Amino acid sequence: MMTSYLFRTLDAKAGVFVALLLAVTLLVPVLNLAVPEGSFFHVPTYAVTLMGKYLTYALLALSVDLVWGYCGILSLGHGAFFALGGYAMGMYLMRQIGTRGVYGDPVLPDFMVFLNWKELPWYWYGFDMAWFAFLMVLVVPGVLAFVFGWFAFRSRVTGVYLSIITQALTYALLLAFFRNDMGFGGNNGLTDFKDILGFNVQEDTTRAGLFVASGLAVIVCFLICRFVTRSKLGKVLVAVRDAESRTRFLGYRVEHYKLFVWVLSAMMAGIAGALYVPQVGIINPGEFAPANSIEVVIWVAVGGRGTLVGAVLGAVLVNFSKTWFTAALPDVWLFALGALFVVVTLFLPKGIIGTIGERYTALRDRRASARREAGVDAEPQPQPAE
Amino acid sequence: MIFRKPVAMSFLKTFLALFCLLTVAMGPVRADDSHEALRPLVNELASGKYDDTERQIQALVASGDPVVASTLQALRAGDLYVRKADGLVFIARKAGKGFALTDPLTGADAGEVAKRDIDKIKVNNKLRRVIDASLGSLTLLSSDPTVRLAAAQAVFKAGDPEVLDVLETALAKETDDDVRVVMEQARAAALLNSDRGDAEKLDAIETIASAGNRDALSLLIGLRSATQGPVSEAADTAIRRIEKSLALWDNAQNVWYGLSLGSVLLLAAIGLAITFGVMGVINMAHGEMVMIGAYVTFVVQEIIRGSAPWLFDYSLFIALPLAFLVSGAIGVGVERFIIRFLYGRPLETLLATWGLSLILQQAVRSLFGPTNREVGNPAWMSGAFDLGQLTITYNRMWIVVFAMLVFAGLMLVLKRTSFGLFTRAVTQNRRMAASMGIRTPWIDALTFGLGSGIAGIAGVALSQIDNVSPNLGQGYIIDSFMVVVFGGVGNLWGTLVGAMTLGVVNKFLEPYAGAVLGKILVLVFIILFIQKRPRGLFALKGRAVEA
Amino acid sequence: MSRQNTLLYLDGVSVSFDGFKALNELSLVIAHGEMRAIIGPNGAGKTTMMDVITGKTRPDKGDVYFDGVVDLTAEDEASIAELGIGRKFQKPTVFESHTVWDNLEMALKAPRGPFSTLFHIISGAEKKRIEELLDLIRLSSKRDELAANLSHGQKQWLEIGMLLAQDPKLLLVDEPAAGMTDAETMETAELLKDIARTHSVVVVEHDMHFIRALGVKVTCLAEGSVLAEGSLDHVSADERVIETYLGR
Amino acid sequence: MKNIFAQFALAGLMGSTMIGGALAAEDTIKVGVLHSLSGTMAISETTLKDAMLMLIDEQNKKGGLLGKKLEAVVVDPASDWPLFAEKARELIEVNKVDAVFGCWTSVSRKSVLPVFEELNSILFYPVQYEGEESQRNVFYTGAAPNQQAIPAVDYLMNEEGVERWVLAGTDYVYPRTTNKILEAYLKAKGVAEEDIMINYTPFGHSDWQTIVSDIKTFGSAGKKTAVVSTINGDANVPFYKELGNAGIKAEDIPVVAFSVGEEELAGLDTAPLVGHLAAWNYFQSADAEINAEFIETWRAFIGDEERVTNDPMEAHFIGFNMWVKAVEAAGTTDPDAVIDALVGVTVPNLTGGYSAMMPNHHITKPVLIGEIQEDGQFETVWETAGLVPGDAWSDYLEGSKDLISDWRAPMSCGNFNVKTGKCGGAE
Repeated sequence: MMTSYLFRTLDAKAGVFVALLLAVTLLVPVLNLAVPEGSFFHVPTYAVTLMGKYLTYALLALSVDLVWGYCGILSLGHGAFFALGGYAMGMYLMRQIGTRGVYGDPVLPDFMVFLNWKELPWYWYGFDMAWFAFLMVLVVPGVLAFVFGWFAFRSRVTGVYLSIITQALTYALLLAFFRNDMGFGGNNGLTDFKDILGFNVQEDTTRAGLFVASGLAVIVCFLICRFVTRSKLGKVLVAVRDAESRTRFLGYRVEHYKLFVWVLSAMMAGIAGALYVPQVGIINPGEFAPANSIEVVIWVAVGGRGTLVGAVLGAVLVNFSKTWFTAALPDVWLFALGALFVVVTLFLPKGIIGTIGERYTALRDRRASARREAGVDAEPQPQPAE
Repeated sequence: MIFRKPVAMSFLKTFLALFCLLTVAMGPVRADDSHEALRPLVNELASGKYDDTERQIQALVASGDPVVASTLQALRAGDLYVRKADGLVFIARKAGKGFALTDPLTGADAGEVAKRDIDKIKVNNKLRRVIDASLGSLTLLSSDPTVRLAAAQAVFKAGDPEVLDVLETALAKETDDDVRVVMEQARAAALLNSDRGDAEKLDAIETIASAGNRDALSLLIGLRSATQGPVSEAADTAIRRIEKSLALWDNAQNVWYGLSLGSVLLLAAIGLAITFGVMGVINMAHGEMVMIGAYVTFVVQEIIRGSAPWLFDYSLFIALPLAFLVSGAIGVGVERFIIRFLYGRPLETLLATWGLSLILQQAVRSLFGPTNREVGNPAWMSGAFDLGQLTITYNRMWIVVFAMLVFAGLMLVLKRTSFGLFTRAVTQNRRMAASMGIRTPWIDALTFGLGSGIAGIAGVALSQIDNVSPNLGQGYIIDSFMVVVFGGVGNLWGTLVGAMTLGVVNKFLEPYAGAVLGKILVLVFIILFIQKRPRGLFALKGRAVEA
Repeated sequence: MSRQNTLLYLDGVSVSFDGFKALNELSLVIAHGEMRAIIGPNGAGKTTMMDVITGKTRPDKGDVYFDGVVDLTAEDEASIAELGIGRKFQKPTVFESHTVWDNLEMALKAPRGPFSTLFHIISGAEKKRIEELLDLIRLSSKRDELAANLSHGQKQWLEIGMLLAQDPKLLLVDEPAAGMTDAETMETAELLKDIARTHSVVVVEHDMHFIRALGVKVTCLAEGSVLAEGSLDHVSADERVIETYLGR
Repeated sequence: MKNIFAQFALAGLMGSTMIGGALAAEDTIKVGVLHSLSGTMAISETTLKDAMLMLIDEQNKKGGLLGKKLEAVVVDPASDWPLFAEKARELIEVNKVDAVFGCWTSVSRKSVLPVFEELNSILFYPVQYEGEESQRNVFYTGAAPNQQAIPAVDYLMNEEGVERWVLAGTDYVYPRTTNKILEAYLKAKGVAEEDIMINYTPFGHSDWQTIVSDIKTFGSAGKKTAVVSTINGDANVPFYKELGNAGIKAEDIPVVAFSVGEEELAGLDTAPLVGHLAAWNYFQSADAEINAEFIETWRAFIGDEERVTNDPMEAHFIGFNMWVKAVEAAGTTDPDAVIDALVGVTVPNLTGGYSAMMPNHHITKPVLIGEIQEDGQFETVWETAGLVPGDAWSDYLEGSKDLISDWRAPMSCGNFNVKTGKCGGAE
């Protein structure tokens, strides 16, 4: 039983990918900590945090690919779940500051002190405990996703309508978190973190640790996604994506399937956010910005929708080029990035991985069709609609 | 805005004298050395702080010489300068490089000087008010009714009892009814601050209350706190009456605000209703098309400023077609080079157009710089008029009108012209349309161009109320999608109703919930509404839906 | 007749889209184990009737009962399918991006909940059943092909296979012979007859040869209600049927 | 295939870091410029980037610093706050810059603070801000609330006899704090609760109809009313347009703004706004030789005869010169030495006076109140008698009234509590 699960999850290709990820996850910290500064192989801390950030983005992309690539739910609001996970972590980190804030208040974060807040709002309770905060990282996005999904899927909101209300959702949250009355630090968000689980967030070792954590998180979630998508459930999801009503006539409760994968994906996004915050050192409402969510979709599209690996790749690639461009050609980098998106769409319609895969299957088909008996002509089929 | 500062009082008293002097000897102001007595007073204006200046003005006025009026006007307009060399004060007006000096008293030309040789005599808002009030009571008898009106309004604001006699004389003479009304108000205002009997004051309260506007309210509130006894009570009842009526007017105001916000949303969204609603392109570059329209307006105005300033009031009419063409052309280009490869893959259009929007933004940023550009309102678009108790600003009004015209025009094009017919044919059944000999590629290009063009002219309108900067489009893209989806994709009427609904809902929430919370509530409302009607306000029914 | 011992019972069902009456007081009864052919001109409401039975469309008025007791108008597509009503669409709709095998595996009668499918591992029995079906629909050789690459006829058959995989009490088959060669058509007719031995079937078809080949009771619909019912000969002799449908 | 990509990413990343290292080896002194060139803040920050480039240019013309040429390293944090931290780290770790000039929004500053602390570098922050901060590695050359807000209110109170106040701002920390301070200050001056109206709007708010009419209503209570605006740059244009059209004249309800400078005014037709006020520490119209020079160089550099200057530019001008002076004094660019050397440095400002860096890392400035003119310039109508020293911790906020900051040894503490006599906040 277990073995068959394992076999289902890990085929050769996935195996290679996981191995590679694992290698990077373990190698980079070593090169950062063990190898001396001067050496060619030394990886500066700067690069470690940077790649750590990429990995969290990769995880976010993975979660989007799961719902979009396999279930056809185009979420333009996944940034919301990411940010919520981030805030949960941020609140924990804030509470860890304790009396080291500029006002030295043992309970209240600085922004509450100088806005004359008298005591901690109820929803901040418990976040001084790691286990509770980490639980919230999953629960908060999960619950929001469940409530939102429950209504949306039951009333059969689909296509662009769904996409737009996910956007409305994140936009509403954006505005809400901007309000200082909300007690999340308004536009400044949560920042100036000191330590996490007792380790100083500015220590190289801590950064390395966070990097490893992110790497492992990506690997685990990747495997989970594989397990889900390769299962019979996965097949049903694809069926839903391609012909929703037909799936209903087969007796599958489409809304339940959507809800399941939607919540799962939201939780992954939450984890991504939680790992993101301590590495970049700030969480603020900007993360809710609809533009961010749209960008995530673009990472997935660039890498190759519905290929998991593609999502990871796309996220890393796009963000790497972003980093590169913003430093290399600060004045015109937007041209480069924009052009990248346009070019990818026009010339790699299935994304990088998707296109490669297509070439491969095309090759295989040509071999096969040689053997295939004559008289059967495969008529071209339209693209599955979103 | 009533000030009972002793200073103001006493020097207004002197205006009375001045006024009498005017009525006695209305002859031409004799430009001779009889004014020289004032010279030191005038020159004194150059020294001291604002309080001193106020005292100096008062002193000047006390002289009772009408010639000071022109000096004061100059002072208010900031045209009064002191010559550094000898500390003499002149009225200076820009002349070429330097300034042309004229003697404030004799009006004689005093030659030209360079900017650095003279210092401006500064005035602030308070001094301006002081001068206005005094000039007001001075010009109550002007032969020009508009001047009299302005004067009456100034006096109303000042509400100074000292000018009562002047007012009453003026009233007696007054022929123009509009002016008379205001003067009555002014008289009442002045009377309330005078030591006249309560009976008169009660009538005065009635007169003022009859105006029923904010100024009246403000004046009465001031009175209520200042006096006691029957007057205070009368004022109190009047206040409550006014407040009641104003409360009603506020609702009307909200509706108007809602409609005007709605039409802004409509303008922003209507282009998208075509590119996205009709053609199914998730057009993230829509906002940039709007922005480009706004920049076209900017360029047009720049050229006009430079070459033909007299055209300025028509700048928008010139900008409209140009904006349509420019944005439209870009739209056609985009369709030809990008979108057309992506039909049937709406998601990819999202990706490509997003990239495109980044490029367009950066392009504009490199071309025009990242800062806001100035787009002026033509005269007919500035200012406001009162409709009952609601103030309607011209630019908002014209934008509402404009939005309606655009909508109507678009409807006409789509429903009445063969192009519209083709468009609908193509978007409904591409293959069939093609087989009927419609050149679908061109229809696609033109339709997209139309949508973009509409976005462009929306930009012209938005340039009148919002920033013209590379970020302009970003501010509207989300709202636009909300409107289109809320209204029901592919249905222009839906877009219209959707925009207006959201606008009005927003504006009714804002006073209670505040701007931020209001917007949030609107978004939540949209989310819930879509649950109720998964295909928007005006959804298509029947088998077509599933197809 | 009372609906107690019927399999499918429609009484006075009406549906209208934007004023157009797709079904008009339609009444139809299918007995257990019966096979029924439905004919009628385009727009007669054949497909709409299927939509109503399978819960895709809610009737404006009228009763729709399954097994004499279950009120179908209160159920949604999924639960109706669970009850044991399978449907094959006019335009073959198989899951293009799945293989023939996966299409059948998904259709196979089994728990339909997300978690049961998540941890589901295909059993020997299920494999066997799928093999049988593959033989039955003559697609054994194409088990690993993507459904997208099948020919039109093959898709029709795959869909029928999926229908059988569900092992429903009642099969609704919409124009199974459409776009088939005469040979295929006859084979399909045979296939359906086999199926009819163990299931109740409702077939909608235009092809008279096909109907004749089935040789079962025929109902002719027109403008949303029953025009005539009985043996093919009896129906095709009916004046109005000839008038509105067969033509002279 | 995918592995190749991953490796490429990795290699590229290292590559970039390597290049950084290589550059650092060259014999120049590197100055980081950390201003958004894209995104929502580009509108304000791009100008500052150019200003910095100009200043560095000028310095090099004078022969550079310590015999070395200065080299500007420009990056684009793209108005993305986490990106600010990342880019700051890149500048310091990879490009090895000796000082960074940058940030505009509070959040961007907050985001980079830990980085400068950890890597012990120097940041010059040129924008007026909410105060409540004093960090060893940061030098605040913009105005603290007591260098802008409070004098402005004083002016309105004393010179214009304002009795009723609308505090309108964008909902973020700077307006929130400033308004808190002003509220406390006004009440201390005996202004009644009901005579203060506080209103917050979202970023980039563009529909001001309701709020403007609310202001009108509030203003019609028989008392002289004024609006104190902490509305964030971008939202000002539609606000003033609405104000102008609604016919609210400066004589009736003056608006004094803290975030509206020459740059913002360049974006709109100022005719209806004449007489409305702004409080800054510098106006382009400032009548001083050095200012004339500055404007001339600026316009020559940017190649636009119409281009305006504004207060944050002056802040950078002051900050940069202070840094240069300090480096020369210290004879090295070593952060610790420079940080110590900076305190007490005095350089000319553009209003004809001198500004000094104080122990709390804020500077002394004159405060000017200006009236908007038709030509989009300000005319100074009032200014403080002397220089006002920037106050890191407001005396009007409970949390901070007991705090002081002094980075000189032996105290060297940013939040010393005079009550408890301990460094490190209230408790």
